[in-house]
Amino acid sequence: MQHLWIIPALPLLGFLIDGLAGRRLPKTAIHAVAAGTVALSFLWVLKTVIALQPLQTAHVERYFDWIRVGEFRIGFDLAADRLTAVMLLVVTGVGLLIHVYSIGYMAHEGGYYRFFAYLNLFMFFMLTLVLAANFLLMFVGWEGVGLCSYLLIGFWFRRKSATNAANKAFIVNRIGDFGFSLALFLIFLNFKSLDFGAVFNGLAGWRADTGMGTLTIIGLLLLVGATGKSAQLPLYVWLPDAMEGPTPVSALIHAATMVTAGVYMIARAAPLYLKAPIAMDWVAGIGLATAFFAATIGMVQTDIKRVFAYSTVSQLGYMFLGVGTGAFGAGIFHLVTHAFFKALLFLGAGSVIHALAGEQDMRRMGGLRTKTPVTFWTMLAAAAAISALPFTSGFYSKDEILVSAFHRSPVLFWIGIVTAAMTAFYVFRAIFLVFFGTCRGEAHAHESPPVMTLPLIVLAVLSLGGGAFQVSKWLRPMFPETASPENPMLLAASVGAACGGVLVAWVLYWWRPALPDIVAARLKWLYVAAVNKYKVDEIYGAVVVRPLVAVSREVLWKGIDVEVIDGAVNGTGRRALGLGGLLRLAQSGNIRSYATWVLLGAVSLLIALGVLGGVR
Amino acid sequence: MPQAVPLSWYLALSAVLFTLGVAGFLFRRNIVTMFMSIELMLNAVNLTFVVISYRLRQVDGQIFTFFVMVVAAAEAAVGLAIILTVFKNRATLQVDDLSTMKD
Amino acid sequence: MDPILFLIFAAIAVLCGINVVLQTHPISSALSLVGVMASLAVLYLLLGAQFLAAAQVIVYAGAIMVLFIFVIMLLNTGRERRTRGSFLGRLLGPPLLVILLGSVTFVILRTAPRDAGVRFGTYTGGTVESFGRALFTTYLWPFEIASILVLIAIVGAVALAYKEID
Amino acid sequence: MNYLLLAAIKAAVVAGVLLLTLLYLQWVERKVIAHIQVRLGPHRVGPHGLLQPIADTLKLLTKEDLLPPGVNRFYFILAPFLAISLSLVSIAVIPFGPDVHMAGVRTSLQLADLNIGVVFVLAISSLTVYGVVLAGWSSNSKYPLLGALRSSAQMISYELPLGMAVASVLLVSNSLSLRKIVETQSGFYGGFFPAWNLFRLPFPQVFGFVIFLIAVFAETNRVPFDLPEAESELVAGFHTEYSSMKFAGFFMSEYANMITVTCMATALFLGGWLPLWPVSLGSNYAPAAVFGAAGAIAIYHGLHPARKRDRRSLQVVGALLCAAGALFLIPAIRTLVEPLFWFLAKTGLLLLLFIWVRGTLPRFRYDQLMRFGWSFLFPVAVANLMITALLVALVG
Repeated sequence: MQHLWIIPALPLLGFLIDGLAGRRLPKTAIHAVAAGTVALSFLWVLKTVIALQPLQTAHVERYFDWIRVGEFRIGFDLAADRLTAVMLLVVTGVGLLIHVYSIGYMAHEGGYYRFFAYLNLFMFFMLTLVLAANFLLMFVGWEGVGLCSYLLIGFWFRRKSATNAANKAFIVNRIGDFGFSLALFLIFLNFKSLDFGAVFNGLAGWRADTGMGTLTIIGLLLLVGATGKSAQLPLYVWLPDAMEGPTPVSALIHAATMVTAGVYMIARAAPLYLKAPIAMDWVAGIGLATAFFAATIGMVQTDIKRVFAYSTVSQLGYMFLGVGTGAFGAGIFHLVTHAFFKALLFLGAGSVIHALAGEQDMRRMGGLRTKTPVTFWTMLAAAAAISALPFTSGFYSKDEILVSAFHRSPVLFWIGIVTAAMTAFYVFRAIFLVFFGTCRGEAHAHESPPVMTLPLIVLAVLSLGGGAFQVSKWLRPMFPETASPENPMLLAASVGAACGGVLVAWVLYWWRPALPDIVAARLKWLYVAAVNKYKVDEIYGAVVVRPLVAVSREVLWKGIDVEVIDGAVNGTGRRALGLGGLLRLAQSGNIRSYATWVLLGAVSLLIALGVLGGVR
Repeated sequence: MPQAVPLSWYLALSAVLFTLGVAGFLFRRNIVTMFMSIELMLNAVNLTFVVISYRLRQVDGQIFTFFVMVVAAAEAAVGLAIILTVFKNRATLQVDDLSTMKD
Repeated sequence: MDPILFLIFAAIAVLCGINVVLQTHPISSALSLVGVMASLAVLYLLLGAQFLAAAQVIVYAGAIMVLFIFVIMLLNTGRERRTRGSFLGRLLGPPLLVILLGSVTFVILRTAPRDAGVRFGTYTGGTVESFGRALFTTYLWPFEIASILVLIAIVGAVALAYKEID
Repeated sequence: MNYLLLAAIKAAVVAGVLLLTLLYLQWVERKVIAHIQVRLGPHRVGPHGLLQPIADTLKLLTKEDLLPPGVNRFYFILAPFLAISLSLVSIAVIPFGPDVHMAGVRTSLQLADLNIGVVFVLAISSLTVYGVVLAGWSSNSKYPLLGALRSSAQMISYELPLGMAVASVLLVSNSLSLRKIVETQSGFYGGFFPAWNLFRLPFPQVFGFVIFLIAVFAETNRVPFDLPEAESELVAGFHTEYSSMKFAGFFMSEYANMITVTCMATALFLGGWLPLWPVSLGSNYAPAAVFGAAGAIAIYHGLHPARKRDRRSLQVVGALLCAAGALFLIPAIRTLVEPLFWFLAKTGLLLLLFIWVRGTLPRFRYDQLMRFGWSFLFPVAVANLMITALLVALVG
């Protein structure tokens, strides 16, 4: 017994304290509680992981029956295996850093206790999601993180745009969750259980289905859920808007942890996917498409946070590509490294925004290299990592993914390479725009307090040296061997792509600042399309939202609700009145009459049972 | 005259008392008296419990009676409090005047 | 000896019971009810339920009925008026009562065991020892729950009647 | 038959003694109070007013028995009888002494040894409320009604601490029969210290005893808890409207209650008829010694009289006392008398305590009474019960 339950319980405790008593607590107490609980659970994770070495097989702890209906049994069970361990370390570790960062970032915001309470609640749900030993409990965490994301995107609920973004995120996620729940029903239908262990053991009896078999359908439905949560095509639209939330939230939830839940879930369901190759192809395809698509948009965005948002989408696409091509280990590895450098990028962006008093438009930044050196160097490290420059963490993880993609089919690989180049381009574009040249804004910048820069430094070290973790190697026992021999040609290609991207960025935004406009003018239609994000939101609005609204108003509301339902209700009411008028005669309100009725009933029962021979 | 009392005598006694209780509930017009009639019925039932526990040589019946007493005590406390409230609002204890739920 | 005692106290009980119903003044009814309870206590003694007899006197006569008398004295509503409330009650009441008594006695006479009746002293299961043992082992949970019930009743009564007594 | 005869004899004796005590307890009270207040007290009727009680009784008997208009006759008359009879009943279960052999008959100095004696007494005492309530209500007058409400509320409130104190005793000597309770208190710690419940290990019931005393003060409506007949506010409380014999009924019932509760206290806490020190140290000569001493004192005073006419009377009394003391030296009688002596001595001392308190303490205010009862006495009683139970459970 390792008392895994303590890991999520601690943040929950923090949430309860901050959420219930936060209004009366001083700020120091609030963030002490919030960060303290997360730190404790991080330590507990370390202790557990060390204690459970080498963790070859899953360590399950069953606490109590949560639901029990006939054969349908869902226990409140937590499990820890290597995959879980990795996720736990990332979630609690990065989470802790971001909590610390928030102390500085949110120092002057209202609703301080609310913010930290939400963060802790998110940690609780995320850890539940990761630790869950069955699909349903995982689903609970899944929904919970969705809720917290909703709450935190709409943290500044006085801003209309923020609340809209929150609603959008929630509703879009609903679509994905719908697919997920359908998948759960199918799983239970076929395996008579939702326990990971039971289901995957049950899989042994199945043979990989080549056509649209049950497994494929389950896999696709799970994929739908994943696309919702992890912002893949076609459900990625909510993530860029989610940047309305405070920057630490974007870093924690919408870069490092929650959005990677989809990847985790697919990796978790790896045995199932391995038996459903078609579903896996879909995963890979969607991943790659998203990666490319989002990268193109990211290249032309001007809002720094949106750039990173789209890059998040595209990096998630990479992870999907990885798990989709069977390189689950690589996918998770990229998840980890991405958690490092993307969190760092966001926190850095937050620091920049903080420095420029809320300015988010890169065109009005610049020349911060000297003013905010720490932020600059750390973000530079992150940029290097994300654009997979050699020997940074991103290099290793992305390379593994690309290699496995190549072994799947070279096409995937080349598209991936191009995307990588684009990634390098837009990241360094951001770097050049923000830190080099002269300041195009009026705000006078200043470096952030150490409580904010410290996490940056830690994350910078991680994103540079994170490649040493060898996550995928450690995860080998969990997933079947993915045959991907290192191939110098591929290596050279990806390195070349990365350097090329950086070079282009340097040329366009540092060496010849005039060029971008010329290029934009040349490729006008493409540029405009990209700037307008290919009008995806508008298309969705036209195709899905407006018809839906129209139908609901005209048919459902005016037609069915008013006419049918209200009519039925009122009609029932009238009938009831008529009937009641009759029955009211019996309701004289006179106790003794009632007593007489009771007596009548009693006597008749007595006669029926006693005298007419019920007894003896 | 028999040396021992037949059980049926005791049971008949309780039946009579019970009927008296019912009668009181039906024909009295004072809430308090009706309440007391209920207590009378309870007592009648208690008697049967005790008799049967004697017959079966088991103490359980008496324990049931004990619980009936406890419940009766609670009931009396609450019921009388309610009666006080009613009297405060209506200034009467005549059930026939209390046939409406609100004035 | 037993039948005589039984008859005496049964007679007292029945007479007091009738008095409860017939008296128009609540106080009289209450005291007659006390009489019923006292005689029942004696009958309990005859049935070997010593503790229960004492409890009957303490709880019913000593506590509940005192409460009733308090309330009656407090509200001091004299004799009840002869209001003609329930036509139904007056119409169906008497026959129903007769049927009730008749059928119950019928059932009793048909089903009551004919064997050895009640003799004082032949059964001493109702001593405090055995009673307490049963109460605190087999019936522990009901007992605790009953105590909670009483607590709730007290609180409720206070909450209801607190402002009323003025 | 023999049994019945014996019972009849015992009942007669007890009743006689009790009534006589009732009469003279009142005399003693008046005397003691008088001396506390540096008065002489009743002194005219008979020597030292010894005939005063009889005179009072005659007066009450011969006074007109008037029935105020507007009272509820039946209950008005019923109330005093209820009070007196209920207060006299519970003496039946009090054990005055162990089994004794007298003229070849073996009997116990007790009217009825119920094995639920204690509960019986509690039950009866819970009924005594009715006398008061009925009296107050049927008088159809405001003072009695208020007095009745007060006193009944007070009785009910103080029954809880009373019951709890008794319960803790029952825990120590697990039986409900007063006889058994007394018998369990026999024996001496270290050969000389009495093992009464008052001192009984594991948890000496000192608190229990005090709580019991306070509670019974309230139960019997004695000073400082005599609010029902708080002259200053309620004239005479629930028996304001009563006169002559009915009044006497209430009066007697009050004193009878006093005697009963003191007997209870003796039996429960002070080891009933058991001697204060063991026979080995000559406790069985105590009666003789006491009477002898009393006689000696009387004779001494007779020889140096304060007033002329005391010379003869006091000497006679002293001689009688000495004779009684000598009589008690005869083993046959001694065995019979000794336990009685101890029992009566303890009870008498408690009665004196009652009177003494009445002479000393002022009267509580009503709210003080209630607050004291509920927010002090009750919690203490509960705590006492808990501790006792705990210790008994730990030791036993």
